[in-house]
Amino acid sequence: MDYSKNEMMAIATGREFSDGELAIFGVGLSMLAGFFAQRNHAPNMIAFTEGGVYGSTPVGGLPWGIEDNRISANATSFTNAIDALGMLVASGRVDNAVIGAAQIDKFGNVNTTGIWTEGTQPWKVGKYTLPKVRLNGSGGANEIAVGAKKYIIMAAHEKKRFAEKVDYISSPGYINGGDDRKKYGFPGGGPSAIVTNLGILRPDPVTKEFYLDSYFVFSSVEEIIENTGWDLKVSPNVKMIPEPTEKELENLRAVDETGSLRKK
Amino acid sequence: MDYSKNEMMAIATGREFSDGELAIFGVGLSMLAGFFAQRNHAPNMIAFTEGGVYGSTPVGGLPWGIEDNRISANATSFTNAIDALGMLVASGRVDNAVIGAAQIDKFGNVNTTGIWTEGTQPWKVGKYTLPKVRLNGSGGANEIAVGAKKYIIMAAHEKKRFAEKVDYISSPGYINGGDDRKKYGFPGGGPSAIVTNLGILRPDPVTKEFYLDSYFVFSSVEEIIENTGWDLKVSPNVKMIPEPTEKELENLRAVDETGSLRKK
Amino acid sequence: MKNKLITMQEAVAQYTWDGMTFAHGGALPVGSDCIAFFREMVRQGVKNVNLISNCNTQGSNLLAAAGGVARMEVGFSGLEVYGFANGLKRAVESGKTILEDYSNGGIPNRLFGGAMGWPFVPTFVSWGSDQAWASADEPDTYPNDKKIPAIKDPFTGVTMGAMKSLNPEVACIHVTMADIYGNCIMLGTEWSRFELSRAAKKVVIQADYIVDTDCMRQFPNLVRIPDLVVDAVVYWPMGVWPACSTGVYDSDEEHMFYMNKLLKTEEGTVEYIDKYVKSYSTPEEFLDVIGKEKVDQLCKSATNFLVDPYRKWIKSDAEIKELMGGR
Amino acid sequence: MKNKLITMQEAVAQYTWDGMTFAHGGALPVGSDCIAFFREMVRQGVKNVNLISNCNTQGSNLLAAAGGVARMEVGFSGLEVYGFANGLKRAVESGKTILEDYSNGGIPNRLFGGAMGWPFVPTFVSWGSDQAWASADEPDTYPNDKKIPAIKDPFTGVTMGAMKSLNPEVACIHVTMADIYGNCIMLGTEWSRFELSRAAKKVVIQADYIVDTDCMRQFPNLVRIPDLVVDAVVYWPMGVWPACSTGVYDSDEEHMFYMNKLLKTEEGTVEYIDKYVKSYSTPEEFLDVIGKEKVDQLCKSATNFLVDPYRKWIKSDAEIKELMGGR
Repeated sequence: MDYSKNEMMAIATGREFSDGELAIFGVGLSMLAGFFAQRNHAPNMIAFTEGGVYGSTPVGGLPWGIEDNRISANATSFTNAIDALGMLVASGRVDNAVIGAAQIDKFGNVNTTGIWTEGTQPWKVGKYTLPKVRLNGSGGANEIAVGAKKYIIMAAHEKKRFAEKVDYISSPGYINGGDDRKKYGFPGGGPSAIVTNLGILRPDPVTKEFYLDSYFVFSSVEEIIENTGWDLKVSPNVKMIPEPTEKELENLRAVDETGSLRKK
Repeated sequence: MDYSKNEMMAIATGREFSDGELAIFGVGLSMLAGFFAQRNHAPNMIAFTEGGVYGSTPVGGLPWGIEDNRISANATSFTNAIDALGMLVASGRVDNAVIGAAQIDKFGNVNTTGIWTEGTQPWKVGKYTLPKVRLNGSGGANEIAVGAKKYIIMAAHEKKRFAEKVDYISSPGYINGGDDRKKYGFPGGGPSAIVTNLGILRPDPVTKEFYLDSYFVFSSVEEIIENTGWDLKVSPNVKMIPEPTEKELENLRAVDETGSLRKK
Repeated sequence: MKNKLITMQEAVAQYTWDGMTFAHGGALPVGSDCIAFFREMVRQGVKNVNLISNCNTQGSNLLAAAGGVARMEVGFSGLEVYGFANGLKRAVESGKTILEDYSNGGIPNRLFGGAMGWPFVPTFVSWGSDQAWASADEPDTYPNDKKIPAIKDPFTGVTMGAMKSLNPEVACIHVTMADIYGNCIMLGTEWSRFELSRAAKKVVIQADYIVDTDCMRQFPNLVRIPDLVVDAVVYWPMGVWPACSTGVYDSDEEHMFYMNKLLKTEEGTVEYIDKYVKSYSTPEEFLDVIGKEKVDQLCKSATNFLVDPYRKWIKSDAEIKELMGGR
Repeated sequence: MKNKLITMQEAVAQYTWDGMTFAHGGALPVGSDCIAFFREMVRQGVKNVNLISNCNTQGSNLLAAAGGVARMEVGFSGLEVYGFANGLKRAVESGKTILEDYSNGGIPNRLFGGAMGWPFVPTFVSWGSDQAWASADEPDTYPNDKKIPAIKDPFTGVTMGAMKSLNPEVACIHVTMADIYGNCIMLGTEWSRFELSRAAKKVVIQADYIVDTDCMRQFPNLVRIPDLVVDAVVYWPMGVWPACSTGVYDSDEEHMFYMNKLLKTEEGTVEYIDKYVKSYSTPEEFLDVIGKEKVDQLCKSATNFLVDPYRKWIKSDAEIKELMGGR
């Protein structure tokens, strides 16, 4: 079958959603994966954006932002950020979500704030120096990390992005692992999977360290280990992820009208 | 001139409002006094109700409640309690207000919650027994007491209502007097006057004990002392309050369409 | 999204139980509370309810008069210009109902905290007063330091109070218009209905009108309660009677006084329940009980123009019957 | 209530100053921020601004690129699908702008706290992350325990964070419709504009349309910002351009990329300011700068129907001129 790695990643992410869940998506890949799931196998999934836009589907192409007119044209309700991010997400009410990551570590902590020159990261030098590259900050991902019952992290699988420890925790995963989330009283459960363009990592139930759960037909255990910046453990039951079915591809492409995922 | 004691009380209360103030009124006497002030000498006073009803005037008679259709028929904005009572009143933003009292003490503490059999009040016996008479609770008066820059207490002047100490503090005035409000961090300034059907009491700038400031043409210092349950101090400059002017009476009666204040 | 229309009897049977924590209204005494839902609770004999009331209304007054309220947290327990709430007053003075006092702003703040998933909200409201020091739940300690415990603002060092957040098990909320999925439009002040709809674990809507979802798509900014927080929708005209629903009907002054007078005694309460609770089972029969002439009179309100923009989407009784699937 | 209509030049001259704490938008990067107000701030050379930004937008991107932002507290500093905000990114990486990170929910919560008069809000958001531990304001302490200090919930004993409330000195808020007194209707998500309008000490409104107050009396539930919290109203069509205003115009994708590309360098920024900031002084001239064809194209939005119920109250440019009293 002919499909791109990004399409496989979107479908693998979509498979993590179950029917009936209350879910929040961001723009771009996350929204494609979510709307694919809704169309494909989760017709009763209820999705909203952090903009406080409810009941709508994109009109005229994928939105440029979560308050873009493309997502506002057929909404049934507009409220606000305190409602969407506070009352529905950070409060612990949302079942499932997707966030992105520029950098991620073995405990599922996500950095979307900045990249520091090696050795100058705040946690290494005990002070806050300027980042070499300023990224975008957490946006609403911190609320998802804190509050969603579970959520999926999507990231491009590269060694420099998959670090032993992130430069800056923008959105906390399991922090230092184990029970560490408990210390902070978070209502949410933490990340349930990291879906990449090479495979899927999942957290160990006790240590919360992410291990390799499965790979794609076009990747391999070795390739994934090579592209991971920490000493990645591999599940004894590591398996290949089923390729997209025809129906899945059809549904994904119906959502990805402009073919943005096919390009790469 | 022919006017009732209640009309005098409403006019005296109205005189406490200045032009340009942001003010909140309750239903009944409080609303009459406020709208009288607006009509008479404070055309730029901005008034709202704790219901989150803005820009409206009563239609078809005095409202039965602050969410009654009679106050909702020509509003420019409807919001909510958190906005009206939280963001505008408790926050310290409102300039002036009126609250009522079933019982009041020398430090301007107001009880609208319950009347206990003498000797069984919570603060006397160190426990909470059932009140002999259950009143209505504080409603939004507590927010006014805590947050308004200043406010006026209106009450019928009777010995049993003007107590050394109230049975229950529903809405705090100066609590135990002096600087006591500071201990609680309240944004508001506390009560500026008690206007009754016999005269006006005001707080001593230092002790915050209410003293007799002025009396009406139909009352006297002696009558007021007799009807006060604490050892009422009298201002050396105690004065008679000017009677209503013709214009004042005309404006009050235009607001009090049904003549509810003339009845007694 | 599923059709959530059910009957009033079904709603009370499914979403209430003895000993439950039930929040209502988010309204003022003369405002938009779910009075019809309370009537049905009384008819089905729900007992021992922990009420979360922003204000008392004729609904809580009735349930308390009928002996159904074990405990109530409330900001205002009267009926505004209609005076004391006699049924509730009687229940409190006799010790049948434990009444825990807050203020009108305090309850919305606590619901806001519950909606946000915060365990508490900081407060100056109720602080430095007997609303903090006296607790009907813990009568033996005065001054009480657990009802609204002290908390220090870490930025200024100021000591203020902490109020416990609220997450009621069920809320019934009256709205002007709802669609069958639970998207709701309120006309008039929303008082604390927004945060209540998010704080409660289950939400039942009682609506004056059922409208088409196209109405929501035309006015999404008015849909302050979206379908995803709603569990059930009940169509019940005149559901706030004898209080008023902005845009739809004025309050019935005569019945407000009459009802409150009867609730003053046990015998009067029995009489009231016979006449105005047990005497109907459908919305049509309910309107007959109020009386056509009275309904017509109350529905001529100076606020009627507020509904005009939405009239074309209002479903007829016949359409609603069909949507109910023969229920 | 007084007529609060003033010109954009007057608004910026009266309500901004060097070193001020200025909050904007309460909007998302592609959403309804007061971009036109920012252009005028740049034209008048306002410097050293402490920005309170829910999200970065092209407005804060421009002011930062022009070197006017000393400090910024923000939840999201990018431009969503349009990528990094190059002007702001450059200012941060060079150390010209100190950027203090929060999250998209954290800033609205802090504004809510400010509006309520609370010194802090309890939070799990930003807690247990570098948004709490790292502070650009106090760079020498890591982990920092003062930016979001620990606070103990007195009811459960759970330790959580306390976020400092915000009360900006001035906010400029874009709305779809305003009357001359400052009653405002927003179409589309209000994001954090409601709490911002109460938290700020002074509020300037930038409106796509001026409407008659009768519109507000027909739709009072839509008037989420009432006149009493508003100090000034500026009429400025296409004021969010190149981002979108729900119901009125779509975002200008081409200009979003073009603008962001120029802001990447100092020279580009000078060029952009020459072309799109200094090139006009009236709303009419501004529309000419965008170009009639482009304006017409952007104003054909799939969301236009959302404005239909209010069109009959929209004031013409001639009527507005008269209301401005020859300003």
